[in-house]
Amino acid sequence: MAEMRYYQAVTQAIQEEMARDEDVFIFGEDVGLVGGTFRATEGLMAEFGARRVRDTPIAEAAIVGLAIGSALTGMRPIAELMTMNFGIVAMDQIINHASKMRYMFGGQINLPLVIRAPGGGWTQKAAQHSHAIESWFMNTPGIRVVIPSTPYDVKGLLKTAIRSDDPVLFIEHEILYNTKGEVPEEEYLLPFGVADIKRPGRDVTIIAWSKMLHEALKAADILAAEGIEAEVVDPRTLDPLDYNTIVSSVARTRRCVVAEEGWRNVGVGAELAARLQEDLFYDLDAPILRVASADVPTPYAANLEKQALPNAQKIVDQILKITL
Amino acid sequence: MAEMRYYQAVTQAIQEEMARDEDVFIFGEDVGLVGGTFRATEGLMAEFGARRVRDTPIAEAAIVGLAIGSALTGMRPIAELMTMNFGIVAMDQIINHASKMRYMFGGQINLPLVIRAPGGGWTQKAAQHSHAIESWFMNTPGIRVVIPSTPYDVKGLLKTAIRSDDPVLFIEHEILYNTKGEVPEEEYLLPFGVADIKRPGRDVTIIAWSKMLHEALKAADILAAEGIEAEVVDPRTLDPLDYNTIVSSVARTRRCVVAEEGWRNVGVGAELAARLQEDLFYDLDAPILRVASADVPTPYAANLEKQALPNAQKIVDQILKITL
Amino acid sequence: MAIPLADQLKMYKNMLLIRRFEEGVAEAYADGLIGGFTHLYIGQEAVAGGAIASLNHDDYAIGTYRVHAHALCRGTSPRRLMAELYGRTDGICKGKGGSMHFFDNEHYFMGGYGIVGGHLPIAAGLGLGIHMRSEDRVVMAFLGDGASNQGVFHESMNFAKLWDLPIIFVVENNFYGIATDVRVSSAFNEIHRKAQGYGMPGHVVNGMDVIAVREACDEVVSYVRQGSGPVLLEARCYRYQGHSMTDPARYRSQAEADLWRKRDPIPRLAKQLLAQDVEQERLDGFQTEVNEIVADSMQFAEASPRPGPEALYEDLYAENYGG
Amino acid sequence: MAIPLADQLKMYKNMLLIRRFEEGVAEAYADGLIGGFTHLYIGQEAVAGGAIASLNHDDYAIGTYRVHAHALCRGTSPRRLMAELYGRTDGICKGKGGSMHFFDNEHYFMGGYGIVGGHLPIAAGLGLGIHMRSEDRVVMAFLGDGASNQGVFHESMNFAKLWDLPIIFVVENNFYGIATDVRVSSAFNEIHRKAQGYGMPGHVVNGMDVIAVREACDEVVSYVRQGSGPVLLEARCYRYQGHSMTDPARYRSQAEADLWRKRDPIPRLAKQLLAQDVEQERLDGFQTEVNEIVADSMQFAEASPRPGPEALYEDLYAENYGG
Ligand SMILES: Cc1ncc(C[n+]2csc(CCOP(=O)(O)OP(=O)(O)O)c2C)c(N)n1
Ligand SMILES: Cc1ncc(C[n+]2csc(CCOP(=O)(O)OP(=O)(O)O)c2C)c(N)n1
Ligand SMILES: [Mg+2]
Ligand SMILES: [Mg+2]
Repeated sequence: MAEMRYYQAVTQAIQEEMARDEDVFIFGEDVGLVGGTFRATEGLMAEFGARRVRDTPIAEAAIVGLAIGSALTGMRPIAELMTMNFGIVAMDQIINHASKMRYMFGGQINLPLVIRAPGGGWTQKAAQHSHAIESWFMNTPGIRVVIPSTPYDVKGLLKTAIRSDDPVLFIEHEILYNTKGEVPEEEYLLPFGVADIKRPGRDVTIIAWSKMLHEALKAADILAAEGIEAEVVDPRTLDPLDYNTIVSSVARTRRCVVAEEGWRNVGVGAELAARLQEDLFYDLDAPILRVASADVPTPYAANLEKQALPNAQKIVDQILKITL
Repeated sequence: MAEMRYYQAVTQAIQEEMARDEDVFIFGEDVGLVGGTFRATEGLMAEFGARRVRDTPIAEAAIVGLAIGSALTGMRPIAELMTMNFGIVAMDQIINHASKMRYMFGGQINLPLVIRAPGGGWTQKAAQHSHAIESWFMNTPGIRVVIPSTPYDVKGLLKTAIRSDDPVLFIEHEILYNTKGEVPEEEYLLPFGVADIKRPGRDVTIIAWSKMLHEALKAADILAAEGIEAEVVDPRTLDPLDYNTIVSSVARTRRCVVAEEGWRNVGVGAELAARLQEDLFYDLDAPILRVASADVPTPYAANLEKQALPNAQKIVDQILKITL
Repeated sequence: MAIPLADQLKMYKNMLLIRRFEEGVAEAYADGLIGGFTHLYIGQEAVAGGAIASLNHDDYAIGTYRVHAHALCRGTSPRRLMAELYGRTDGICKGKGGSMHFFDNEHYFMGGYGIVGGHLPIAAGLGLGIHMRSEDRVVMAFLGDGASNQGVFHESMNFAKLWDLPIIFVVENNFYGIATDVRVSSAFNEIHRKAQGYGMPGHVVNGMDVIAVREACDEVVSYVRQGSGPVLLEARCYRYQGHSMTDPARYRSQAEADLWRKRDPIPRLAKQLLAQDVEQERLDGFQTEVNEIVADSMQFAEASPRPGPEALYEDLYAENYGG
Repeated sequence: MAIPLADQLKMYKNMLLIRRFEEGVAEAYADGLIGGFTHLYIGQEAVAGGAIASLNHDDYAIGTYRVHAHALCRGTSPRRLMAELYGRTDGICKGKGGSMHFFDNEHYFMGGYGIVGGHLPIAAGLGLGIHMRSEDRVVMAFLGDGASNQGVFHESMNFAKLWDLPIIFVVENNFYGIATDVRVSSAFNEIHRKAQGYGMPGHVVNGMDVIAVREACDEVVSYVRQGSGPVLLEARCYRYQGHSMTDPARYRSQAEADLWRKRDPIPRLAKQLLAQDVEQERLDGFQTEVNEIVADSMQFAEASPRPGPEALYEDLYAENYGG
């Protein structure tokens, strides 16, 4: 095992796949010369050249379209959106094109493309630069949604994404890029649709991903000190969703809190709560609760931002409501 | 009372407001010369001239941006998106601009703009022309989401929308434009945030809006024949949401089905189910069930489309599961 | 360089086929056998008919929601296209796409798309793919006059020229985007000159003259194939019918429509062929042939089964997972 | 037409204020008093300094995320801007916007926006509003070289020219979009010539010379105010710092940076002022004055209270409902 940072896991996954398969290439704003705003593509242009690592104009809709078109020719493009906020400019290409084409063309083609984008707010980037909108893409059939929380998951899932014959939206997190974790020296891939129980526990299930997974783990530590053993489940991929692992965990603990960074109203937590109450109607000891961002655009001021965003303590507070 | 069609209620509301307030004006693709693809703006250019009723190029992002900018100058623009499908091209203007500006600029301005767009699929328009994506806008704070089901509601709510000082996304429905209903001769406005119980009943609550409201009413008829009295609640506005009326209804009936045209996964129904199970955990006799579109892009073939979309019978089937 | 007679005859037959095919479509639509949005190409036959004839078999073509003609010219089976319109399993997209979403992998027809302008960055991506693979291919992307005002058109033009991708943007300027006159939608309605903002060559051609279109396309295709970068070609033409099956097109004057019908590309080429000593019977024979093809395709479509319920969840993903 | 000396002095002071204000910002950022994304304008002062001086009080200006200078030139209180950066209640946006989202209704500064190009259709809308109200106003919209590749730029240019809206698009061409050289991002990097695709006039000016910018803007503003339609003006300039506070700007050579620093607009104007018999002490006095303004604004900002928890849900809607 080697310890590495989340952003390095991104780079390594891409590097290995580019070395392995010359159809893999990458493009996006500032991915080349300077190795990406978050350093996630550092060294790739030096290794693979400006032909396979391309800096682009600022034109996100076209960036996604280029990925689709080149995937149609048999290439395996990785398109980077500098952040998910700018992905909103490219919604039509993602929703109306990438995710619908295979189906509406009767399965004639595969679209082996990956769209990478860091989501998430924090550190006062304010309203237009703080989005956790994975719920919209989960709502949309036809595109895989991968949202890893650790360097280990990043590397294994990104390699799978690159080899996948379907469009994948790979959502990284700005705040996690510098976090560290163990990553095996030898090659490995992680499957889509397999949730990871990041911490086992018997009293309550916390479902969380990306940055919130870490808040959930902190919450579990705090709760453990109070004698409450929380199980923390990281779905890792929202489409496909490993609902089996989730529902089995909640069937055991009989209590569940979903913690997400997006807005609460019609978030991913709503979907999980809706499914769980349906399937475990007679088995739950308490309603499914949700921890999420306040339903306002993210404010700039540090104290307001903190108030708006979810965190470990807010998870603890909710759990105490249903376990005491 | 006069009987009129849904599209005529749109026209009348706009006509009255344009006559009343000269700051109100309208623009969009083909809204002028030919009176709109769905006839909803018929006669307006003849009455108000090409200055206040403007045909535009096909450029939805700019159309929404024009609405924002002109609202900043004190005008009260109505921007028509020919259909909601094309609104996806304008997502950035809607989400990152219209809905965030008042907040991020510290309340210095109002944005009195209305974006009108028909949503919905049906009649074989296939994957790229069949969207019911109100859930994304409900997820996003800062924009009102109005989604009427009858000519009466259209007229009263659209007038309120035009007079509102906040951005309003006014979602009409392609299939409802030709439906008829009673509309008072005298002027009236309907408030936002007030759900309408379209049919009272004691056994189960159906929550439905837009086209699905009519399916829900049909379902209630079918169920009545079986001795089941369904209450049909039409929220009419999803933001603000009149959750009180919804939760009171379900508290009485102790059973609820949400019927929506959008995809099931992370739809509006998920949010309602999540809230209701939380608030009525000890009062429900059955889980909240959802009827929605199959999680696939809408297929063209008539029989597949029918299979994919929700309808009255599918609502009945779900209700029978929880009432028998 | 003169176009060989054999090619002219082929284009003639293609134009007849397009027209007869769409007349058949209009009938079937009126009979309720075809649904959804269906946009006819009648009147514009010389554009697809001439332009696609300049392509090699493995060049890519891509278009809008008005693409019956383009798929036919690429060589897609009329049977499978008609079955698509009828929403049947033998449809080219198994009945899932319909009129707006023809797609034929085998003939490198990369699809019809319903979002105005949405296919243009995909076209650029096809060009990028060719470029990455150092292939000797080009992309021909069709769009309307109205589409040239969408932002993605601009982004795609910029990418194409910036990376000198092998793309021919063919603007089918039929002077209307639904009911909106091009002068009401484009600040600059000399559409070919929109190329100037990118330092890209832009040309204009008479889109009612299939030979002119073919000659212009032979030239730009060979220019693009040489690696000289993309080109914008504006073809001025006219659709005789409304925008889609439900549009009576009242926004256009009879005089205007009559004027354009006088320029009909089919009799125009017929006259030229006769002048080249092709016999009238030969031309009539083509008409009979295409009538039969279309009748056959309609029978085929009607006989083809509707997709079964299991089809609903098929074709969404290449890779499926449990759960 | 020569720029009156009083105006020249005003512009000189404005440029000093911008620079000193941003030096203060950089310090406060280093001290952790300012957070988020903060983009400095140092080096480009002549553009906002010259261009905004051509506007009337009630003309609109609108910009990107790099708008400290533009708000200052419009006349917004440095105290309220600094308080905004500190995230305090006295901030111009009550601390909700931060560096990227300055907005000042009173001075018709219609905001800073964080989505590249996203403000351009809003600028067109401001022009449309003026047009609808038949007002004697213009809109000045600032954008970067990088933004000129976004689709909405194209859509906005088309609308502006199509309806002849009173808009001046000022492209601040600092040759980079973050780390990307304009030659790597724009097929056509003579940005002012992008106006050609719309039949719109396009001009270029030396953005390191505030007098040149002012003269060019006086001219285009009066052209636009007359109702002659929109204009694109490219101002070539250079940002001395990295793209944002966290960018060391290693992608630019020292030689290049040195070259541009030699063209610094502030000493350039100082020299011209001295040649017009303005005394050095007067110029030094300005420096002292702006130093004091900035010191005062930082004290003010630090003393201003943080927003209370009730602020979180305020300002979202003009009209609130129960439920
Ligand atoms: C983004 C988007 N906006 C609007 C529409 C509705 N629409 C369909 S075709 C069309 C007109 C397009 O005109 P043009 O590009 O000239 O093509 P033509 O139909 O004339 O072939 C419009 C507005 C759409 N399909 N997509
Ligand atoms: C739509 C969008 N894409 C990407 C970004 C990230 N980004 C912020 S500034 C910038 C560069 C913009 O360059 P330019 O327009 O030249 O303005 P400058 O920063 O040089 O003033 C980029 C890519 C963004 N904010 N919005
Ligand atoms: Mg057209
Ligand atoms: Mg720049």
